Amino acid sequence: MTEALVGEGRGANGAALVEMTMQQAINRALDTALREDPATLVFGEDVGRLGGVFRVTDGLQAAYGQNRVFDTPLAESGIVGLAVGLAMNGWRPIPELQFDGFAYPAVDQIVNQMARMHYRSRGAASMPITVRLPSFGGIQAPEHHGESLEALFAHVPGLKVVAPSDPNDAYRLLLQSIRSDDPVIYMEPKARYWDRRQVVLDGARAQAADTGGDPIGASRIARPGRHATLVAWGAMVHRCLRVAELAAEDGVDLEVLDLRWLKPIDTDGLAASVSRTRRAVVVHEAPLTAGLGAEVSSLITERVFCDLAAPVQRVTGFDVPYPAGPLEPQYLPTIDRILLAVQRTLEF
Amino acid sequence: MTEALVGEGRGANGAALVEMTMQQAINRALDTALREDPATLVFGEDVGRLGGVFRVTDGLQAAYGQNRVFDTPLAESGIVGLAVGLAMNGWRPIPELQFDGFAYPAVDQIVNQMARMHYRSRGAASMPITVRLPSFGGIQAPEHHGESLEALFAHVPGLKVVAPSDPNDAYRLLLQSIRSDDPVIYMEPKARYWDRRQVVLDGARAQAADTGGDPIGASRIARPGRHATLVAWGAMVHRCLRVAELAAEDGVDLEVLDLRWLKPIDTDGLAASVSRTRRAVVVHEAPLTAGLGAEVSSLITERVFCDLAAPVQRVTGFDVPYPAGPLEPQYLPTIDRILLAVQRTLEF
Amino acid sequence: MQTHAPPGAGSTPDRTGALPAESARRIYRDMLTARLLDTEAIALQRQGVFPAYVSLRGQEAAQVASAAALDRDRDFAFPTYREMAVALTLGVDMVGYLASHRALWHGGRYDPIASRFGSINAVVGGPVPHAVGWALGERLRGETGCAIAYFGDGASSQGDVHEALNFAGVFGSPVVFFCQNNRWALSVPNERQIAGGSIAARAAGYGMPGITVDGNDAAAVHNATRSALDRARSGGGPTLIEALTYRLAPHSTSDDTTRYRDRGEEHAWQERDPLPRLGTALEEAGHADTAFFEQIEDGARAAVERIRDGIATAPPPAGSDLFTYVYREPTEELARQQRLWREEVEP
Amino acid sequence: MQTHAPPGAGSTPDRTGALPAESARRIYRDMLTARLLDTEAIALQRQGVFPAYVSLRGQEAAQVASAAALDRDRDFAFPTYREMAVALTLGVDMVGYLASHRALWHGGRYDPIASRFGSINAVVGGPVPHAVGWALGERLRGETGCAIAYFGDGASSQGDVHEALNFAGVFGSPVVFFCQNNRWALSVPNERQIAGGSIAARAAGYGMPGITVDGNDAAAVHNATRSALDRARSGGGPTLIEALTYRLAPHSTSDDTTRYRDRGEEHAWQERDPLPRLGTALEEAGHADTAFFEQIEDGARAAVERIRDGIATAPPPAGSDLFTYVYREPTEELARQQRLWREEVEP
Ligand SMILES: Cc1ncc(C[n+]2csc(CCOP(=O)(O)OP(=O)(O)O)c2C)c(N)n1
Ligand SMILES: Cc1ncc(C[n+]2csc(CCOP(=O)(O)OP(=O)(O)O)c2C)c(N)n1
Ligand SMILES: [Mg+2]
Ligand SMILES: [Mg+2]
Repeated sequence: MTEALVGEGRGANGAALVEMTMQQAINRALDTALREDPATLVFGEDVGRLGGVFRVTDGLQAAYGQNRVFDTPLAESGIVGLAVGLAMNGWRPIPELQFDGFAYPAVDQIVNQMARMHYRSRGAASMPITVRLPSFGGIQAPEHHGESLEALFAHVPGLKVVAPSDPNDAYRLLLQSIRSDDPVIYMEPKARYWDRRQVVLDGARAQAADTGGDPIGASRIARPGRHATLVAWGAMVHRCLRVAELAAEDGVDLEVLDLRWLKPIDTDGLAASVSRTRRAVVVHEAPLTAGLGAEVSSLITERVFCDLAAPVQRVTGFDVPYPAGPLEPQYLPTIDRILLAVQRTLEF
Repeated sequence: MTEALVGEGRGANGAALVEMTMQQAINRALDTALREDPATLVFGEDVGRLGGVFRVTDGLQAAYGQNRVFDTPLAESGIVGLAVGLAMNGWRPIPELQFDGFAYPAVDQIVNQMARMHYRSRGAASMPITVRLPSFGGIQAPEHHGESLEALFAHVPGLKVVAPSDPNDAYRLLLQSIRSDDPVIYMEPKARYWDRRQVVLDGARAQAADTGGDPIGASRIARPGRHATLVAWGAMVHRCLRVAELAAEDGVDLEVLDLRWLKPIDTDGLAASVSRTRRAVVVHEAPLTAGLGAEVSSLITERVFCDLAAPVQRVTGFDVPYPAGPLEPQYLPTIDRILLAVQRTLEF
Repeated sequence: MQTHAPPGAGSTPDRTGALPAESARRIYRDMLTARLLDTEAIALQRQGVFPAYVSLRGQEAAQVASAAALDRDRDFAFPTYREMAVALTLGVDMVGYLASHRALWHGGRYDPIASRFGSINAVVGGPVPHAVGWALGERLRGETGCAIAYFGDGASSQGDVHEALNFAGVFGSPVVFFCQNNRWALSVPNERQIAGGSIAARAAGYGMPGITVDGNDAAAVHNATRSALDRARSGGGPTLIEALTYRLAPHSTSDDTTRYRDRGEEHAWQERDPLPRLGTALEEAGHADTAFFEQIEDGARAAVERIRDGIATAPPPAGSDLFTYVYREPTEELARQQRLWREEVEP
Repeated sequence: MQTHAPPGAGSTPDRTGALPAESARRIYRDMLTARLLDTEAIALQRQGVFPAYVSLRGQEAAQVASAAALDRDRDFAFPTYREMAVALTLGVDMVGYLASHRALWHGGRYDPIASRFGSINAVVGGPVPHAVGWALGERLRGETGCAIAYFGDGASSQGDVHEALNFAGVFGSPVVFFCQNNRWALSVPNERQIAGGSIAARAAGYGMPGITVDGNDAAAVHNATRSALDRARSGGGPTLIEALTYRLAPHSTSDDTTRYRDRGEEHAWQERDPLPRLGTALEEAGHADTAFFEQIEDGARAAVERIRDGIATAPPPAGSDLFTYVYREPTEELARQQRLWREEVEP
């Protein structure tokens, strides 16, 4: 494995603290999973010899062999279908779909098969599959190489959906997803792959129960604050933290809630935060209409209507396709737009 | 054509008034489109000789020949891909996907191709495609034969999405969709196919401009009321009308807003209704989480927050797969659940 | 269609003799039981017990004789929605199987893992890649099980089937692709479905054997399937079998064949009914006599009766089942919705 | 891989002689221009003008010689993301084409309908069914245009390509499926991509001719494409052509081939570079001399310079373009969002 060992130390319960990028953290989580559970398999397009287009699977084939880590032909529906069959035969597949926009060809296998097989079989066939999906924009990529499919997946019964925002969460949430006996869509924010931070490598077991960590579905207060809650996930968490810093200069104290799990959503966490701050702005990259921001907004409004000093604001991508290069920054929620929404909610 | 001519009469501007089922009304609209525009083509699985599994295309192949109305091989992605190519060559395709649950294999062609080709080509290639999709539950069908995909499609930039609730709207909205130069997902509520009502057959032209009718995106007040607004589409409109009747017996006067267009959504119409009634309940069949009800709820809340006497209530399917036979009525929003939500909003 | 030229003409009616007597008799028994159960199921639909049913009438040889080649301890079958006779042959609990047609549970109410017969799957083409994955899983574990994927002529048009064939070829998965070409995909005949006219001919393009068999000839089906399984089991990789047969009944009980096909065609295929054909062959080979047929028929009738009684008394699904099986590890949100259901809906 | 056995060995280097001199010279000119433009594009990426670029180096014969067989008044080409030389041959505005690599607009900034060359399409396999639809549209209108669908060896694994082949066969669409098998799909070689090893071999399964050509032999490619187009135009239906070639450059400027393939392999293919090969053949056939080559090279350099200048001065897209092309008939909701963008974002 290639992460730098600078900054290595020891955490609370003796776990190693290593500074690494998110891409390395995901690689490390895959390595852990492959090591600890011989039923895990990593496969997809170019994940073997190449180590993935983002090098997330770098070195894994060399370490675990072609039977555990392998390239597939170029067919996303086939990849997920393969995972379903492997799961029915007792394996714990971790397929990668190379880019968000290429998850669409696999939607039928994801929705009609993977997400429903446990239900259809009345619990006889479990689907412990983690679909890794490099997601979201921010890198001015070619068409289909930067998209946000969380609303689609969050609507599908039987799926769980998660999007980490930093290396430490990327590590833990991936292990949590892999160890879950339910199918999980694990959305990796490409724009944060090179973000470098400390990661608690708690060895063979990073699961909630073992580490006293959060259960599946738990959100995280990325920054506590009093005047309004910014709700975000993936790369937008960092943008919101930046907004909070800027707002702080004007004496506005923003809370940033990293939703993390997009299905199930931490309604209690949302309600607790917003009942304190009385104001909320939800931020996401995906287009506005029928985006997950609508769900977050509705959940908050349903739960803490009487505490709300203003309607929940949504700052999102516009209802247009993710655009090319120089237009992408104008499509994605800008710091200004988020600040303006904060102002609107404060002045409501 | 097979609709009964009983009840035939003349409408305001001399248009024929004919009583027919929704399935006949759709058939009639297709007939009108095929007759008036030689660029229209009807195709899909079993739409030709058989006339479709719901007989919606009955008689069309006989009337317009195998070049205009034809069966395709059994492949939904291929069907939509074919439509895209035909549209690029100047045709106006009206493909049918046989059942909602079988739209999933076509999602890539719908989202990555059909919905984006106009944008990708900077307006050079228009996509005047109307995808007919028998939709929603209520007929206790086999798996995949009753589903609600509107949230998925409403989230996709470049698409328009519509769901009629009665024969007259089915007729007009289909013609409007076909004549639109943008791609439209036309969701037919199967459970209402045999609903029989008067339809205004305004001859060759039933378009908004010609008939003084509503433009694309307009909702409809299916029943005016004062105490709360029920928002619904497809088969749920009728359920809401029934709820309104029952509520009226208790002196509660409910407005029922038939949203009709699920993209674009008639925000003005929603706001106008709810700013009067101050209370809203949105009802849909699809699962709760990230369903279109969240969007409707958010739009209302954003627009008329100060007028709202209670948070918008959502009464929806549960976050589970559409179940088999006897469980379906327990999955779908029941009259009781809607009434209880009305009560909650009134007593809030 | 060349593929559906009358198979009777040139074929030797007693190729059944190629089957060991015991196999042939067992296959006949299961085919007869399937036929009677199929007939019963249609009756149950007419009586309103089943909201709908999809008959396999005419395809008994294709289904039973192929399934009979499977090793029930090692292999695994991936069905569509029409493989009732495969289920029967593999010993699946038929009350549980028919629970799907009774609309008690999508996918049926049997344990697909224990039965080694996947849940009933209504997505045309959808389960075929699962067979490839399952089979690859066997190979990776160093075991010897094979998967068989059943699908129809219409399904052959689906991209998923192509992707599955290609994956199987690339990975050398021990899988048998078993296509029942019953000439019709609902109302669409082979001519408008299958470019080139032969599904078996597709196999060569994936570097695997493509076998066309008379799907109404139980012995031919059985032998072809057994060879393909042997080949797969010994590391030879996948095989595609196209069994030419005919859907004697409508697509489903809701279908009306008069809209799209000739009675004449149906009658011609009626005469190639695989069931009497195997019966005659058994008799001619001296493997069966009147006593045998009587005994078999009694047994089949008794079995069908037991299943019918089971169906009659099959309990409806509990309302709470709506929520029970969505996740292996339930979520708090779904538990909340279940509480709501209990308060507002539970009858 | 049998498919990629050195084509040089047995093949006659001067099959080019089979081309009329004028065609051969034009093809050479376009190949050379494409090569120079490709080289320039890589330089532009290094200079930071293009965020990324996908080189077609080594595939010039496959692209130019096939495109040169099209009738620019009637036919229509459906490209992937690597068909720059096809665009060039068809006379597409290359500044508009390269606007995609400059990240000014997904799909490029040329008119695909007027150019008879679809928008650049990054979904592997996705545009192939469009070609079938477009071609069917010609037939339905009683016209004589043909479509050509370009796709790669990796794309052949996609279900969409299979569905397209089958549809084309069933409808008899006048379409040519043109696969550039450049041996690699990013890092995955044919051996792990193509069950059976031959994409052309798939054609028989759809009842259409499957032609394997040496993709680095311009004449062979041109003739095969012309025959396929003639066949399609005269009602003979679709053809699948597999042009065996090689991606000499990395998958894209972001790729690192040392992780997955041998330099030796690259060198071997370098020696089968289609460009000098055609040049030599032209010379040997007496169709070209030094003066010709100098003139062609000057012309090509001048063309590339014009394109480079065009790229340098290509205006960035207007921010409002975000909204302009989403619909043909704009919605009020999107107009509202555009107003918001104007107030809160517009620079
Ligand atoms: C993906 C998908 N599309 C459409 C359908 C609707 N449908 C059900 S069966 C059928 C025909 C299937 O034909 P075939 O594959 O030949 O199987 P058969 O019914 O003849 O056994 C169709 C179109 C479906 N179930 N799944
Ligand atoms: C549907 C889809 N899946 C994955 C990708 C990512 N991707 C881009 S190119 C490529 C390899 C394509 O190989 P091939 O079809 O042989 O074309 P080539 O690049 O060799 O021209 C991959 C995996 C994509 N663009 N589209
Ligand atoms: Mg069939
Ligand atoms: Mg390639």
